[in-house]
Amino acid sequence: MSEVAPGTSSEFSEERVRAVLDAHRSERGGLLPVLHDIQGELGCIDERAVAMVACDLNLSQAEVFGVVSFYPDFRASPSGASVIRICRAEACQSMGAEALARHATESLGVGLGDTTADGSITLEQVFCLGNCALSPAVMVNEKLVGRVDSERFDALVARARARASGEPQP
Amino acid sequence: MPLVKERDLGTRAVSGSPSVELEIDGMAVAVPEGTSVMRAAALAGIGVPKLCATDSLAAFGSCRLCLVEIEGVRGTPASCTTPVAPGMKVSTQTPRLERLRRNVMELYISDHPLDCLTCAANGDCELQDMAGAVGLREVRYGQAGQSHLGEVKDTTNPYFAFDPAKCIVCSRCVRACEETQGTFALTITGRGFGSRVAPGPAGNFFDSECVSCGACVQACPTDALEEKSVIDMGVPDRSVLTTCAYCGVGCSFRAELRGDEVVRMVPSKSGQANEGHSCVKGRFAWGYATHRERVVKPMIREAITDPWREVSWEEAIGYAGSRLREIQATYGVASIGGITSSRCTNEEVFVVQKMVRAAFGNNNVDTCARVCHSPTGFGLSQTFGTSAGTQDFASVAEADVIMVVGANPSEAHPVFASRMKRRLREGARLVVVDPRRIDLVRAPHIEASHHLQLQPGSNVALINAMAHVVVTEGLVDRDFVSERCEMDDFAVWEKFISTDINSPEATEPITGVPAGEVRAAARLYAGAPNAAIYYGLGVTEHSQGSTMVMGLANLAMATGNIGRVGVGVNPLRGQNNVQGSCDMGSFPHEFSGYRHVSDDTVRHVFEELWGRTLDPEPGLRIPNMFDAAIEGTFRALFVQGEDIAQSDPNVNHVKAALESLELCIVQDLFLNETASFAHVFLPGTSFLEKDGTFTNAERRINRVRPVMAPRNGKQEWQVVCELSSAMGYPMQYDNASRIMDEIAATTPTFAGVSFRKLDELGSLQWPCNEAAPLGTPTMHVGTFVRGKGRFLETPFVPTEERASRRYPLILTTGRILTQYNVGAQTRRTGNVAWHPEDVLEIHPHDAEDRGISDGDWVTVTSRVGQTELRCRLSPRVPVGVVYTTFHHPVSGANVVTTEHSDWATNCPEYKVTAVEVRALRAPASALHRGA
Amino acid sequence: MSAADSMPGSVPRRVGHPDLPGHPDPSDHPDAVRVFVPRDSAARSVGADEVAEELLRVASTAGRDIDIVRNGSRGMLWLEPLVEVVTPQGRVAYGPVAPQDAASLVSSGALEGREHPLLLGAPEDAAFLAGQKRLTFARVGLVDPLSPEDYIATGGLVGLERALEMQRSQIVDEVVASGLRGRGGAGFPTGIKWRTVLDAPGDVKFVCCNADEGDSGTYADRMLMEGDPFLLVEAMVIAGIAVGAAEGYLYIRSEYPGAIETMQAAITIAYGNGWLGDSVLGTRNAFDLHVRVGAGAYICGEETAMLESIEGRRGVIRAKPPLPALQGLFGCPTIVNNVLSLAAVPSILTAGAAAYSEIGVGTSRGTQVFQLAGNVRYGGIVEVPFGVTLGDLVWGYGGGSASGRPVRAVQVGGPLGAYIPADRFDTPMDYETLASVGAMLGHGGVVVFDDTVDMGRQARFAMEFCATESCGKCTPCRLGSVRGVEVIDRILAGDDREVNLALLDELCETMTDASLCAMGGLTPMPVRSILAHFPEDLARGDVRPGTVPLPESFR
Amino acid sequence: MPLRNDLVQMANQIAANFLHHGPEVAASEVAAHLKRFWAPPMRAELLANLDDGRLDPIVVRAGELLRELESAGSNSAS
Repeated sequence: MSEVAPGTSSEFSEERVRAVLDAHRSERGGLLPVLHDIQGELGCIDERAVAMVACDLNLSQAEVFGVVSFYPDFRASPSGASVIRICRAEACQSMGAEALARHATESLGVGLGDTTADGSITLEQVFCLGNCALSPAVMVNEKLVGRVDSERFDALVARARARASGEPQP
Repeated sequence: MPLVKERDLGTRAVSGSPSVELEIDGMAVAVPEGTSVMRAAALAGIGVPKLCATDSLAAFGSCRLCLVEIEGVRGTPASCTTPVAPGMKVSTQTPRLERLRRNVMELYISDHPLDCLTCAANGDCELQDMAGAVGLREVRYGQAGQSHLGEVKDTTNPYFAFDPAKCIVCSRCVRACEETQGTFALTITGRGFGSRVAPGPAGNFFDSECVSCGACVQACPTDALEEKSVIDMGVPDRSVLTTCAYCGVGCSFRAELRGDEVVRMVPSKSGQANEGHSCVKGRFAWGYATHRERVVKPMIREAITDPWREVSWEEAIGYAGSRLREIQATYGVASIGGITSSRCTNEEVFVVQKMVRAAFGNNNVDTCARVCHSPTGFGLSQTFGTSAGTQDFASVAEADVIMVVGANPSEAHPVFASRMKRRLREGARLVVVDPRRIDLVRAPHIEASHHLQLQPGSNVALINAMAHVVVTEGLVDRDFVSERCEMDDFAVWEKFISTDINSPEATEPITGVPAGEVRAAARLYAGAPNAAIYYGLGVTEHSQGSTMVMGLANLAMATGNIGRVGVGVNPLRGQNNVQGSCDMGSFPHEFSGYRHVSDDTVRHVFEELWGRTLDPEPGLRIPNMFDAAIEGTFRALFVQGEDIAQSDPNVNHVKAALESLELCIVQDLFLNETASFAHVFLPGTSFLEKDGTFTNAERRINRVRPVMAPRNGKQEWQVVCELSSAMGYPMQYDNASRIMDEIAATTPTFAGVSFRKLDELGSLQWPCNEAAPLGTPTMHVGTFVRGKGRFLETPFVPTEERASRRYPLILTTGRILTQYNVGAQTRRTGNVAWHPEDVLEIHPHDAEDRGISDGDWVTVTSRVGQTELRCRLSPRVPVGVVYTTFHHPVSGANVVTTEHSDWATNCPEYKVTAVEVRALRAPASALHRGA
Repeated sequence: MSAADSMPGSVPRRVGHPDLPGHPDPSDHPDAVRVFVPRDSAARSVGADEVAEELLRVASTAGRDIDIVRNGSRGMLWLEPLVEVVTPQGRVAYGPVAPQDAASLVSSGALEGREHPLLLGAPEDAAFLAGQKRLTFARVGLVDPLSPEDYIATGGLVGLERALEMQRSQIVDEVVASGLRGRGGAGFPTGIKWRTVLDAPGDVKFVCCNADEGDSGTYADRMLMEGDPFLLVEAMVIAGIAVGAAEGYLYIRSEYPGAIETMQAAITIAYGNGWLGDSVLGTRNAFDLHVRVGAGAYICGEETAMLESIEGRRGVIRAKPPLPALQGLFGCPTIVNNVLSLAAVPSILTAGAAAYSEIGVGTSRGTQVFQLAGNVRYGGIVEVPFGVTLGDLVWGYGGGSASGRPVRAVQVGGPLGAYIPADRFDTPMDYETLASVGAMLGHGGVVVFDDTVDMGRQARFAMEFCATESCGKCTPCRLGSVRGVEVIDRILAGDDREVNLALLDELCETMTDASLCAMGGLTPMPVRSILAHFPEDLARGDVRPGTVPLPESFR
Repeated sequence: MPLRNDLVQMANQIAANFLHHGPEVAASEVAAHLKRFWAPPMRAELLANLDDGRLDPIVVRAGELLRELESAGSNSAS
C-alpha cells in the first residue's frame, strides 16, 4: 500500500493520477488498487480523478463514482492532517470503547466522521482493527494503538496535532 | 384500445427445449434448463410477487418478495435466482411465505411516501400492486424513523423526473442502463440504508453520462423515474401499437394516450427490432407532431415572393393538378417529376411513384435514398442479387467479430448499438473503420480491437488491402467460394486483388492506416467463426460508394461470411423507411421490388393493372432533375416530405434549381427550407396519424397505426390520389391496406404481405411469399438471390475532391444522437437542450495552426460555398480532418458540400469536402446570423 | 519520522535464529546475542517497536552486541511486548516489556537469561501454551516470518513438495479425507469445494484467499499473515495446483497494514525463491499470487462481495447460484477459502489426512484457532482440537475477565454470533453443538463481557452494525437493520414494549429468512440470543441509546 | 449548345471506374450503364456531343456503342 499519511497532499495533479494509472496498467480488475494509490497520492479521489480513472479503465464515471462511494476508505475530499479511527466493535466495547468514543467526540468537539475545525484531525469509527485482546484499540493513520484510555487518547491527539503544525512531537 | 400492459415473466427467457419437468403449487411445468423458478411459475400462470425482477434484465435477487419454499431445500430461496431442477417441488404460497412477503413489503413502505392518491403513478405502480398482492394493511414501524422521504427531486432531464423519495433501490434502472442500454450512466451510491440511485458524480441526470434512452424510466417499478408528461397529464388509459418514425431501426412502440392526447411512447417488448428498448428520439421526441408551427391547412401562391394563402383542399389540389398539366403541355411529358420520402409509409411512397409513372407518364421519380443508400442498392444487387441487408438485428448476438465501417450506431442507430454493445461486452471483437474516433472505439466496457482511422475518401483502398491480405495469406474460405460463387468472376477478382497495388503497404500512403493494423484486422475478420459487417453512410456517401459496397460484399463472400446467422453485410439505414421507399419502386429505373423499367414482363403487369402504358426508359435522378431544372427542361416538382434545400449537397445549387422551377409542390409537416421555393403546400401527416407500414434496415415490415386523427384532415396517400385524379388519372383506395394489397399483387418479394398478416404476426421480413410465408430473417442461405455470388473488381478511383493548399482540410459530416437529420422534428422538441447548435470538430493541432480556440466561431469555406460554425477542439478527429453535423439549418453544412457523387448512383459525396477553416475575429454574437 | 511511525521492514532484523537445525550462523557478528521482539501489530500497538529500538540503544551504549529478530507473536497477547532472549539453555522470555524496562533488562543480565521482575521463563513452558495443539500456528512466534530459511527449517514446503508429486484429484481427495471445514464461518467442507472447482470446466481458474477478517474478536488471520506468511503462500500454491488454477488473489482488509506489508514482502521473497511464478519449485506448475487490499467494507468478507471487490466493483453480494466454485472471479471457477482453512492444508499434506482427521469431535475435525478477546484476563490465540468447552476457554485459558468482575456473557463468532450466558459455558465448541444452541462458531472469536455489560445496548448494536455495514442490496438487511435499531430503541425506552417486542421478533424472522446473505441473515442471531438469555436487559427502560454521535454516513 | 458540365463529369467518372477492364470492355460496360441508369434526354445530349473535347475516349467509344444499341431499338438494358 502506498498510502501516504492523510492530509499530506490534496492538490489535484493530472500527472500523478496518470502515473498511478500507468503503474496499474496490466492489472485485471484493478480499480481498487488504483483508487487506493490515487488517494495515497492526492489525499482524496475527486471528480477529476474519477473522470480520468473512468476513461483509463474503460468504465463509466458513474461506476467509478459508485465504487468510491461504497468503500469507507475512499473519500471525495481530503481528510484532516491525521485520521484517528476508534474501534467501536464488541471486543473494544467490552473494554469501554463507547466511553472512549464519547470522550473523543466531546474532547475534539466533532462527531464521528467529522474533521476538527483546525483541520488537524478527522475522527472516525471503525469496526475491528484486529487487536481485540488489547482493546480498546485505536488507529492513528496507519499506526495501531492498543489499550487506549482517555489519557492515552489525549496524548495521541496532542502528538497528531503537533505533527500537523510541524512542531517537534511530544 | 385499452391500455395494454405487456406480461412480465420476471426473468429472461432461456433457449432450448422444455426438458426440465417440475411441480409448482401442484402444477406440472416443463421449461428449458436454466430457467428460473419464477419464470417457470409465470409460464404456468402462477404469479410470484416481485419488484426487482423483470424479464428484460438478469435476475438480481434483491427485493426478496419472490421467496418460495422448495421441498428438500433449506430456507426460502428467491425464485428469480433459483434455477429449476428436475423433479423440484415448489410452493409459492404458504403462511410463512405470506408473512415474510408482507413483512418485507412493510419495510419498503416504512420508507415510502403514503401519497398514492396524488402520485403520478397511481394505478401504474408495481409497488402499489405488490403491497396489495401481499396484503399489507399497516406499517407498524410508522414513518417517524429514518427515511429518504425528504429528498429532492431531480427535474433536469427535459423528459423525465427522478424522485429519490419514491425510489425503492431495486437497481432496475441501474441494471437497465447497463444491460439494456450499455451506457452505465447510473450507479448506486453509498451503501446500506444510504444506498441511493445516482447518475454518476454529476449529481443530476442532465449533466451526467445519461443519453436519455428511457430504459431506466421503463424499468422503474414506481414513480421514482417518471415521464414528466405522465406527471403533467396523468396515467394514460389506452394504447396503440405503432412504429417509430426516426431512424432505420424501426422500433415498435405503444403510444399511450388519454383521450386523443399522447401521454407517452413506451417501447414494446414484442417489437422484434427493439425488444422493448428505445432511444431519446423515439421515446421522448414526439412532441413535434403537435408543435404550433405545424401547418395543417393547404396553401398556395403564384410566386415564391408572394405570401402564402390558405385554401381548401379542393382548391389546392385542383390548382396543383392543372398547373402540372399545363406545364406538361408546354414543355413535354418529361418536364415534371416527383421525389418520394423515406419518412413516409410504404403505401404513401407507392402511390407517389405510381402517380409519377401512371399520371405524369414518365419515370422521373426518385427518393431521398438517392442521397444516402443508393450505392447499397447498386452494390449489393450486383454482388448478391438483392438490394438489402442480409441479416436481422438479432443476428449480431451470434457474431464473433463485428466490423463497423463508416457508421456511428451509438449516435445514429442507438437501439441497435445497444444490441451490438451487449454482444461486444460478451466478448465479440470489434474493428472500427472510420476517420473519426467514434464512441464504439472506446466506451465503457467496449473497446475496438482495431480502429482503422483512414483518410476520408480512401475506403476502397482500405477494403482492397484487407481483401488482399485475405487472399494472399490463404485466408479465403475456398469451400464457400467454390460452392456458392461464380468461379470465373472470383478468379478475375483474386488476380486483381492480389496485385501489389492493393497491398496494405502500398495503400498505406493513401489510407493513412498502418499496414500492420490492416493486416491484423483482416486476419481477425477472416479468422472469426462468424464475422459481420455493419456499415453506414460513411461507406455510401462517396464518389466510390458503390465500389465500396461491392468491396464489402467481396470480403464477406471470400471469407464465407454470408448466408447464416451471425454474419452478413448490413447497411444501417438512416431513415425509418429508406429500405421501404427503395423497395416501393421510387427509383427512376426500377419498379417496386427492384425490377428494371425496361423489363417488359414486369412493366406489362403494371400496365395491365394501372391501365396505362408505362415508359420503358429510366427517368431523372434527383441531381439530374436539379441540373435539368437549371438547364430549363425540367419545370415542375412534387416533393413528398423531404427538405432537399437543406439536406442535399451544394445547397446553393439546389436553391438555384428550385428557383428556376415553374411549379414546386411540397407535402410536409412544416414550412421547411424547400417550402420557401414552393407554390403549393400540401400539409402532411405525422407518424402518429399515418396508417401503413415502414420497412426497417433489416427488411422488417412494421405496422404504423394511426394514434390520432390526421390533423390536416387527410391521409397523405389520399392527397396524392386526389392530385393524380385531378391530373386525369383517377387513383382510389378504400384504405391503406388496399395499397399494400396492390404492392403484394405486383411485387413477388411482398406477395405474402398483408395488413392482416402483419397484425397477426407483429412484423414480417421480406422476401415474404409462398416460399417464405413467415418472411426471411437471414438472406442468401444456401444460395444467393442471384444464384451464385459474384465477385467484382473494385479498383480505387480517387475522388476529384482533394485537399489543396487553399483547402487543406477535409470536412466530413455525420449525426448526433439527440438530433435527427435536418432537425425538422427534433429541433421542435426538448432535444434541443442537448444539441442546440451544430459545431465543427477540429483537431487541436489544426486549431492551433489557425489560432483557433475551443468555442470560437469560424468560417468553413469550400470550393462551392462558405458557412460559419462554432468550433470544438477534439482529438476525436485526426489531424487534417474536420467534422460537423447538419441538424440545424442555420449552420448550413451543406452550403459547403460539393456535387461530387458516386459514379454509379450519383449519391452525393457528403463525406469528403476540401475546406479551409478560419477564425472569425469579430465577436460571435455580432456574427451569428439571427443572434 | 520516529521509529513508532515506521513499518517493521525498516526495523533492524536478521535472518533466522540458531535454534533451528542446519541454520547458517550469521557471519558478520557471530557473538551477538539474539533477541526476539515481535513485529506483530498487536505487540507493536503496545510498544514493541519502541522496545526494540530502546533495547538496541541501551545495548549499544553498554557495548553489548545484540541481534534483534522481529518474530510473530506467540499469541499470549497480555504479555506483549514479549521479549525473548536466546541463551545456551534455550529461549527465555520477559514481558510485558516497556521501553523504559530496556535499561534494567540489559543491566540485570537479561541478555544471559538472568532474573528480572519481568522474567517469564521458557515460553514453551507457559501454561497458556502448554495445553494447546498448534498445527496452523505452529510456526507463529517461533521464527522470523520473512526468513525462507526459517520456513524450510521448520518443515515449510514439505506439503507443497508432496502435492507436486500427486495427481490433482489425489490432493483434493486428501483434503476431503482430512475433514477440514471452512474456517471462515460457514463450515463448508473445504475438499468438496475444491473438487467442484477441479471438476468445473474452464482453462482459467482462480484461488482466492479471504483475509478480510472483519469480525470483532478475531485476529488469527492477521497474526498468521504477520507471523507465518509463507504458510499462506504455500497453501495457496497447493490449492492452485490441486484445482488447476495458475493465479491467486489474497484479499486483505485495509485495516491490516501490517499484514499487507508482510504478505507483500513474503510474496516477493517467494517469487525470488521460485516458490511462485512460472515454475513452482522448478516444476511445470505456474502460480502467480496477488495481494488485493480492501477498503473498509465489512461486507467484503462475504465471498461474493469479495469477488466483486477484487474485480473492482462495489462490494455488493451476488445471488447464488451460480456458486463461485463454478462462476467466481471474473466468471471463472474459483476457490474461495479463509486464511485458516488454507493454512491448515500444508500440515494436512505433510502429515497426511488421517493425522488431521483423528483430531476433533463429530464432524468438526482438526484444530480450531480460538481467539480470546475483549474483557478477558489472558487474551490471545488458543489453538486446540474442536470440542473444548467455552468454560475451558474463558475461565481456563482466559483466566476470567480482565476487570476481575464476573463474566456475564461471551459473544462467539463475531458481530453476527450469539451471546452465550455464563451458565451455558459447558457448551463444547464445535459446529453442530453451537448450532443446536442457536449460536455459531464463526471465525472462532470469543469476546468476553463482564457483568457491567448492558445487553440491551448490545442488541441495539447488532442492528446498528448491520445498518452501517450492509451492502444495501437486499431489502431485509438494508431497511430491516435500521428499523431494528429503531424498534429496539422503542423497547429500551419502554414504549409499547409488548407490541415492539413482537415486531422485533417478526423482524428477526424476516431478516433471517429473507435476507440475501449471512449479513442480514445472521444479524438477528445476537439479538435473539439476548432476547432469550438476557430479557431483563430489554425490560429496564432506563437506557437512553444513541449517546454516541453517529457517523455522517449513517445519519 | 455545348455538353452540360455535369454530364461530362458523370460520364467520365463512370468511365474511370470501368477502366480496369481495358478500353474495349470498359466502353461496352459504360454503354450498358448509361442505358440502364440515364434518362433518354441525358443520353441524347451526350450522343449529340460526342465530339466535345472533354469526354474520355472510353466515353466516346461507349457513346458509339450506345448509338448502335439505340438504333437497334433494343429496350433491354440488363
